[in-house]
Amino acid sequence: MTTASDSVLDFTDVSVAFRSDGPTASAPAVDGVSLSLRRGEIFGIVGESGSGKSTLANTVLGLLPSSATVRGHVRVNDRDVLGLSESDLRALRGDEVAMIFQDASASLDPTWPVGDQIAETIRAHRAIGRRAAREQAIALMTEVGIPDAASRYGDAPHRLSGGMRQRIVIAAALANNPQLLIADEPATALDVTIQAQILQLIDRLRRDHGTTVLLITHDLGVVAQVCDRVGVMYAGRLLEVGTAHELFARPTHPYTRALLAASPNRVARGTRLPVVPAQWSVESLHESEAVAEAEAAQ
Amino acid sequence: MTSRLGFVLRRLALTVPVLFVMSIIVFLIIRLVPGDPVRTMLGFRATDENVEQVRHQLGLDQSWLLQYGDFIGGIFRGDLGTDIVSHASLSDLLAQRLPVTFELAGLAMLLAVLIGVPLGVRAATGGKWVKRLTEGFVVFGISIPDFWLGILLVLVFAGTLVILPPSGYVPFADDPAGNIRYMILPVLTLAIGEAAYILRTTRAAVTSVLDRPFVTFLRAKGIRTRRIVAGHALRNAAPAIVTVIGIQVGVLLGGAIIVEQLFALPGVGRLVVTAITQRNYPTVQIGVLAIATTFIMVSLVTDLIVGWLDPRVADGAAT
Amino acid sequence: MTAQAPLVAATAVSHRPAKRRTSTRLLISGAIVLGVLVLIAIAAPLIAPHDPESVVVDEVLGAPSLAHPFGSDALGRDVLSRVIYGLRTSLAVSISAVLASMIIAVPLGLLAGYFGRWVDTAISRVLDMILVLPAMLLAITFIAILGPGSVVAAIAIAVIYLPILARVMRTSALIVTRNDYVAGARARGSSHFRVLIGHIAPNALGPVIVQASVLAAFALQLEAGLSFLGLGTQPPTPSLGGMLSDGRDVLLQAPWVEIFPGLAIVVAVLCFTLLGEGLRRSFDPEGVAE
Amino acid sequence: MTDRGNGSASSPGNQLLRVEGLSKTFYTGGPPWARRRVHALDDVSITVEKGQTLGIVGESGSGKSTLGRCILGLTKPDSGRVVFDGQDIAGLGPRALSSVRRRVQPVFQDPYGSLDPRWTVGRSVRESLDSYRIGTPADRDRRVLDLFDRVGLNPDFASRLPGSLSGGQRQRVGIAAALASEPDLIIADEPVSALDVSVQAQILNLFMDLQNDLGVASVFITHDLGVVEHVSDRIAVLYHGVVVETGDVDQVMRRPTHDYTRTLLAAIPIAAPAPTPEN
Repeated sequence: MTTASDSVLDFTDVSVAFRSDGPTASAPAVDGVSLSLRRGEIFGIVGESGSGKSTLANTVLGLLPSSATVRGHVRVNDRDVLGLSESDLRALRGDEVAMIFQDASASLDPTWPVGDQIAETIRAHRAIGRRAAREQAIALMTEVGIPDAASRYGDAPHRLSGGMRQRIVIAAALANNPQLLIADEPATALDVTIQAQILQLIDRLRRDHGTTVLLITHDLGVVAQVCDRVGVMYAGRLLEVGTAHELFARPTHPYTRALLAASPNRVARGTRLPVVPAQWSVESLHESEAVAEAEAAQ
Repeated sequence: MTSRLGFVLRRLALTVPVLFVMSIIVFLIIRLVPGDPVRTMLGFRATDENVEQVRHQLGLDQSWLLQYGDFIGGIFRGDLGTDIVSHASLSDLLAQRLPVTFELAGLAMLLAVLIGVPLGVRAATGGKWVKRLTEGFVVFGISIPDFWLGILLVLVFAGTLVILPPSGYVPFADDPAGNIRYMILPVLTLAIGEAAYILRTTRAAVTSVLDRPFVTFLRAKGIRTRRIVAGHALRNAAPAIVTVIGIQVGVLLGGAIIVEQLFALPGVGRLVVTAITQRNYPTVQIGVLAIATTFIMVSLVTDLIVGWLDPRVADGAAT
Repeated sequence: MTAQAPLVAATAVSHRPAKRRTSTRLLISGAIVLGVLVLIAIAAPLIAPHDPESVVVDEVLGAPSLAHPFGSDALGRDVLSRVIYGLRTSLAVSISAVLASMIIAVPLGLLAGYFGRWVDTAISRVLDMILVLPAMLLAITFIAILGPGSVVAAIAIAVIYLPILARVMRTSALIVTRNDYVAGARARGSSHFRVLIGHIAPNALGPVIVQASVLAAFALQLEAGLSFLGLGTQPPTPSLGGMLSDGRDVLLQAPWVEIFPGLAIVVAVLCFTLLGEGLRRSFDPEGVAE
Repeated sequence: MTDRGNGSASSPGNQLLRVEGLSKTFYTGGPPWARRRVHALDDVSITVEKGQTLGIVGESGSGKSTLGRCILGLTKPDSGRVVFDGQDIAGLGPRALSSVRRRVQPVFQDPYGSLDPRWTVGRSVRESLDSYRIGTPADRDRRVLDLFDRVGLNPDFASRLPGSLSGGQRQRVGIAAALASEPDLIIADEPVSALDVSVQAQILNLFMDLQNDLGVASVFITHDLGVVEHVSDRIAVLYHGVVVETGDVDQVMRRPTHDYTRTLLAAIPIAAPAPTPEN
């Protein structure tokens, strides 16, 4: 196991269960996950919907709803965040650890100028004046590739394209040069061409600032192209961890193999796609969940 | 900036047809009376000559178009016609009575907003007890008919405690202290129900903003809860709140009609009610026109505020 | 357990909040009390202990007693009986007004929401004209024309609620029409009529029902207000609004004459409000009703 | 297995659908004074052979869904013609249009919006049988159960509401509903985009089976090049309402002629790492 000092984020036997008001206690969303991220690497967690990958990511900044109970330890730079008070947690968010979400246009306040939404993050953690924060925000906007940043500073989000808005979100997240960036499906809502640019941007910023990145996605292709190491999650459990190369060349777990085989662009055209075995397929997971919900609703 | 100016000009221009349509409705309503309004007005004194003479005097014998021309022409010339019963000029009557209704409705809405909005925000962000208490106030505030509340207030403060006058009015200019004493109960009567409604609207609007994804991102950026509520939640909820306040002014003007009756306040509402019972149509017509115009102007102001608050509306890119 | 700030957004994992339980409780309690009230109203002649009109001289302004639980009014009439009959009138006027309004507003709203374009603009512009006048003012002007009375009050309230119900129906129909299953139904050969009746109406009626119960609550207050002004239900028919007006004259000597009719209105309005809130969560998830 | 890959010359004989010069302009929402014109389709022409799958690939805003809706007759184009089996659908009377409509059926993207939540899934599948009055009620029930089998669903699901089915199962019901009136052409708009990879694979297999067993032609609309390559015989690339490239799947995917197609292909994250880990 890596020594604690050079690992930025450590999950130790983390479990998350949601208190459901239905008759049956729902299965834990995250079930005993242990994982540690090395400083400066991009670690990808890939899994289908309902695999618990987002829930796990949300434990780091304490963004889970009150109905969630979290067990185990989540250490950021050797400090367990699970026990932190609300004010300590707030100080951590956006400074030491930053997080960005899937739908960029939904991550920005529609009534605030985009530049201010970056400056706001800076001033939340740095005691600097409005003007200095504005300068830094404009510099950040330029760094993430927004053309003519100074004049776009005052624009409302709806005046920018999807790709540009995601760049603003990334600039806002990296405003205080965090050590860890958690990106939950950062480019899924964008078109393929723009998605590639955003992923390259995240990779460049990681190398320039030495930021460790935890990338959450359901897209095997994205993980293959960008990540150093990859973890596969299914039904709350971390099934397999390996370098991107190992995982794609010699997947050890049957679910990973099935998942890789099922993705269209890896299989010869026209042949039937091998189907993920029933007990592994998300269908069975979904069905039991959907049926349980339907019975409760009857 | 130009798109905002454009928005303001266009919204102003839109008000003209609305006022025009309203004036036609008010004009037609009186004329659609089944039977002869003049005969019902004169009641037992109605002889054929009398009826004919009054019809001519009011110009009711002309074609409707001409009558409407006089009606609108009169408004622009400031001559709103005369009250048949008291023969007073309607312009003077309105000049005396409109300020009373404005003071009543205005103070009531101001108080309702001052109570409703802050409590609404606390209800949206507070703990279980704050939510329970505010919900109780909302359910009762909405369920109690405002004029019955007024009567109870009179029973307590004027009847039993005898610290406030049960009714009556004196203009602010003549006796500010006296005016306040007269206005406390009527304003409270209207404000409590209104505050409940605005509290519920604010709570719903702020809660819906706090559920939106960008608030999660704000929290992930370490922005303090207080700043999220003040800087972001209120700013995004404001258009919805202001719109409802605009609509509620209409309800308030309706409520003012009864409260003026209850507290014997010489407002336009009471003028219209008495005019109706007297079948005094010119006064009913002008009174209704005055109240409706106020309502339309207030809606215009609230729309402009909403346009100014939410850049997307002005850009026409509102999703 | 990590300390959770109250401001929390639900994460990807969906779990039904406790709201489902409170909404059913609201719904049931509102429905039960309303049912009791309607029963009382219908069975008024059987339940009312005394004839609401009978003047009993030596019981003028009698305090609440076993014989007269709500006391007697200035003419010695039993307040409880008058409240029961008054409730009957108020409920009749309010519910009939809202139902009459729905009969016209629902089809108009459906057509406007489903067909859109000029159909929507035409219907909406016409109905919006009614919104130009504040509700109470419109009701009063109506009564000025057609003369006072509970039937005219019901008609006035129905006309006032037409644009409100139509707009909720239109918005709800608009949302439902955007679903793919509507385009699918058309592609699968269903005529506009079959789509409207089979798909749009069942899915779009929820918010309108919620709005109707909220409006019924307002209708009770509006009817009481009109009767209070002497413009609604005319004596000798007992009306809660009328009783509030009579009660004012004897407010200090006999406050019960004023208090009990008022409480009756509050309870009736509360039922509809609770019913509306209870229906809202299951029938109107998107919050289309106002 | 019908032969695939060779772009059989589109002789008029087996040409099922021909779209010529289709254009459509929308106005953005908002108040009249701020509306902007958006060119959804600009002189689009495509053809589909009987029993063949034409993949239409394009990013969001490329107009691909509008094209699908125009073919289905759900949206009226500003100009251009949609000719189905030799008949221009614009000029048809109600009876003729209905018979054409019966032979062109849609499959939608969102499994949660494509089925009426208040109708049992069996009744949704039966809808076209009822409205086109196909066979006796007893025939229709049998046909519905047979369709459930064909799309790999347990027939006793027919009495369930969509709410109690998973995304993949609902998509199968959508396909069964489309097959009910025995169509010659299916217009599938992003049918697998809302599904997880494992479920996606099952539905793609189902599409390929249908084409092989029933000889149903389909227009398969998607933004996912991996998916489109997998199911299509021919591909049309749509960019801002303009068809920038059309051709057989191998030609478009291996030897693209248009720059946009090339950038699109380069952007796909292939689920295999670059040869050297640290390129």
